[in-house]
Amino acid sequence: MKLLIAENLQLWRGELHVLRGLSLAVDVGCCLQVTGINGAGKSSLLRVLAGLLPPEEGSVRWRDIDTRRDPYAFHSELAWLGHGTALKGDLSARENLRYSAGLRRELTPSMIDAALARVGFAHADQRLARQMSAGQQRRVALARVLLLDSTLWLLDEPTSNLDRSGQQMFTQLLEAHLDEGGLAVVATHQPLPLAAQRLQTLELT
Amino acid sequence: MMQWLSMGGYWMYLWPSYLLTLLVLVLNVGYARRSARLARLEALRRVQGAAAQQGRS
Amino acid sequence: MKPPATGVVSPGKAGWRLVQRDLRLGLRRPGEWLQPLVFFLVVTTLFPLATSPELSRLRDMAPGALWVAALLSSLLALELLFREDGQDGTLEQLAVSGLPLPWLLLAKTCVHWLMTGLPLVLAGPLVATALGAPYASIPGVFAALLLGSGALSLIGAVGAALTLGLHRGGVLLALLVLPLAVPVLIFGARATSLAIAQDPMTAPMYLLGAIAVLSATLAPLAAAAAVRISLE
Amino acid sequence: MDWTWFHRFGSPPHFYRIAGKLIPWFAWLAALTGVAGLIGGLILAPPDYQQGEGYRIIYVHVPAAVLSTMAYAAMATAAGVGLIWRMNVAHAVAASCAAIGASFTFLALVTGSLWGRPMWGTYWQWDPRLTSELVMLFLYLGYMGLRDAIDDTARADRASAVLALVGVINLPIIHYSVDWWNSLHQGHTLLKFAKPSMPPSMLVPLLLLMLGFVLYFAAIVLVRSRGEVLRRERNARWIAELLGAPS
Repeated sequence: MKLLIAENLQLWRGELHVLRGLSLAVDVGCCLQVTGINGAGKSSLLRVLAGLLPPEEGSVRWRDIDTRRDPYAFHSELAWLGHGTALKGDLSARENLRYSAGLRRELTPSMIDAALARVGFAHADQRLARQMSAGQQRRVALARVLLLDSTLWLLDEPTSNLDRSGQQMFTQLLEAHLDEGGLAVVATHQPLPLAAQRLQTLELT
Repeated sequence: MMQWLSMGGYWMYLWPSYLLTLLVLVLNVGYARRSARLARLEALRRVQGAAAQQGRS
Repeated sequence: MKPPATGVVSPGKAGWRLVQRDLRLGLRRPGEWLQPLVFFLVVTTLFPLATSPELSRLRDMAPGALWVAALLSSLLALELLFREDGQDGTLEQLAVSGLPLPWLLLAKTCVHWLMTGLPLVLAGPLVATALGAPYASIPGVFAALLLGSGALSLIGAVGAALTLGLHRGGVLLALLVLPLAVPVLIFGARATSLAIAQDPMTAPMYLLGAIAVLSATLAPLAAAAAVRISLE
Repeated sequence: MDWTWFHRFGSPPHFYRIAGKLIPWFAWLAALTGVAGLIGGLILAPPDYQQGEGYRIIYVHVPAAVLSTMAYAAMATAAGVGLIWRMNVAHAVAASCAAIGASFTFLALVTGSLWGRPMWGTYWQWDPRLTSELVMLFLYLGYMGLRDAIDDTARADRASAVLALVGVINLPIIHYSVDWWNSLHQGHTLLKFAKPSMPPSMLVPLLLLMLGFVLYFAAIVLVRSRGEVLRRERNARWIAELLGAPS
């Protein structure tokens, strides 16, 4: 079942025609990997799908409803991770998760600890976010994606700043998400070692 | 005529107002036409650029 | 297919959590939100220095000095409202959270007012007495600043959202917000001068209250639209 | 109700064509009414029994002041239409209004103070109308400043549209508050610009000039909007046909 469908997306950034009539459809349990050179419009496409950037033409449909007609229903099933990690430097990892994912779901401390453990972040770590390395911040941001327990993941360069073990960890998280029947659109250059039937690719030029 | 021009002694307030009004009216016309012309040139360049690009590919 | 997420939080509760988060962040960085207060005190100190130390003359100027200083100080504080959240991606997360964005921004603006507006409201009456206002005028000055500073924060939120991420944001923000703040300034200063003169101040207070209510209903909607546009 | 005219007007090629046809009509009508109004105001109308010949400044001041408010209202309406229906043509119109409105606000301010010099004995008086006009000039400058600060046209259109709408809600409040403020502090008698009991020989030229200014505004806005529409147009085919470029 195709839950996420985009049709005939047209987008200009300034004088640049970034998306030229792009269409895509993502199946349940599938991951769409978006690749392309820098400036090909990977981020723009993800922002259009998330509803952050209105396309000039075309539509994005979630469960066969235009996302612009009912953005709240769509967004309540969406976990978004953009370039910014949206972590507050003056809060610890757990506080950050409690006040970001916790805006949308009731979280218990054990749920937060479990998510931090899954992204390989020592849960005894009490450091503030600004004292963490960029890779550790990414891990905490991924923990937020897990905690939101959303059907659709839209991730823009989720593995930037992650070391090799971090990239393996991300693949495992993604597989588990797809196993549960989730969907994902991921913009990344890193090859995703997923089974062929659950990996679609889209190369932007 | 001179009597009309002097406007009962108010000429030094009246005529500058009318002059300035004329200036604003004329300048607005000038700027509007200029900006429309520039936009046309810009559009022309863009159209030709797109045509050239299509010709190459 | 994946079952829907459990334990969904209501918008009201989400707003409350956002308030808690911003309060906690503010308390960890007191320097940031104390600066507008210090600015307010410095500016109001400059007025006697620039004119005369005679209390009778200062008393006439006190409402104007108080409100112009409060307006400038709240303008200065607006930089803190959305800038960091815009840069680190927090606003993006709020915009796609499936929660009503105007409501979340109203929550953020309320915290912003608590941290930067409320100190002015508390310090304002003291400054007024230093400028020659009688002690009996303290409640009146306090009430006028209470309503006025709330309205200023709300109106300012729209300007801050519009200039989010712009290079020349600071000066532009002043140019956008100050003309819109004219009614608040007029009614606020009038209420204050009536309070200082010990006259009934109902008329300007009603008008100030009307502006505050109107801003509280419309400003979050405009700010949410502006934030979405700024995130594009 | 049939809304096709609305959607057709929203299509850039149609707008471009229709505007091109309307401009000469507006321009000539503006010139006609303007000249007629000037003759009536400067020659035929009798001097005022109180202000003598000096009152004749109202024939430029009042139309300029009316236009300054009207241009803001037009800008905000166009901006609202553009924001709600995502119509680029409306954004183009809104973008064209600002500079023209600002110039007429400035004109109203200067002619107002030139008129004030003989009447009040000073160029600047904190008269409620002049003060409101001044605040409005700041609103225009803020709008233009915001537009200028944003590089991307589409984003500039939408952001400035929000500002225009916020401004248009605020405008009556600002007017009211300034009037209120002035009535508290007014020691001297105020001279009213346009008396309600004007004789027709004075009033008709004023109305003619107001009409002329509005028609002039319409013509200029359309000239500018045609350019702005081209700037916003992505689909190059009709531009290519229009401009006769090889495509």
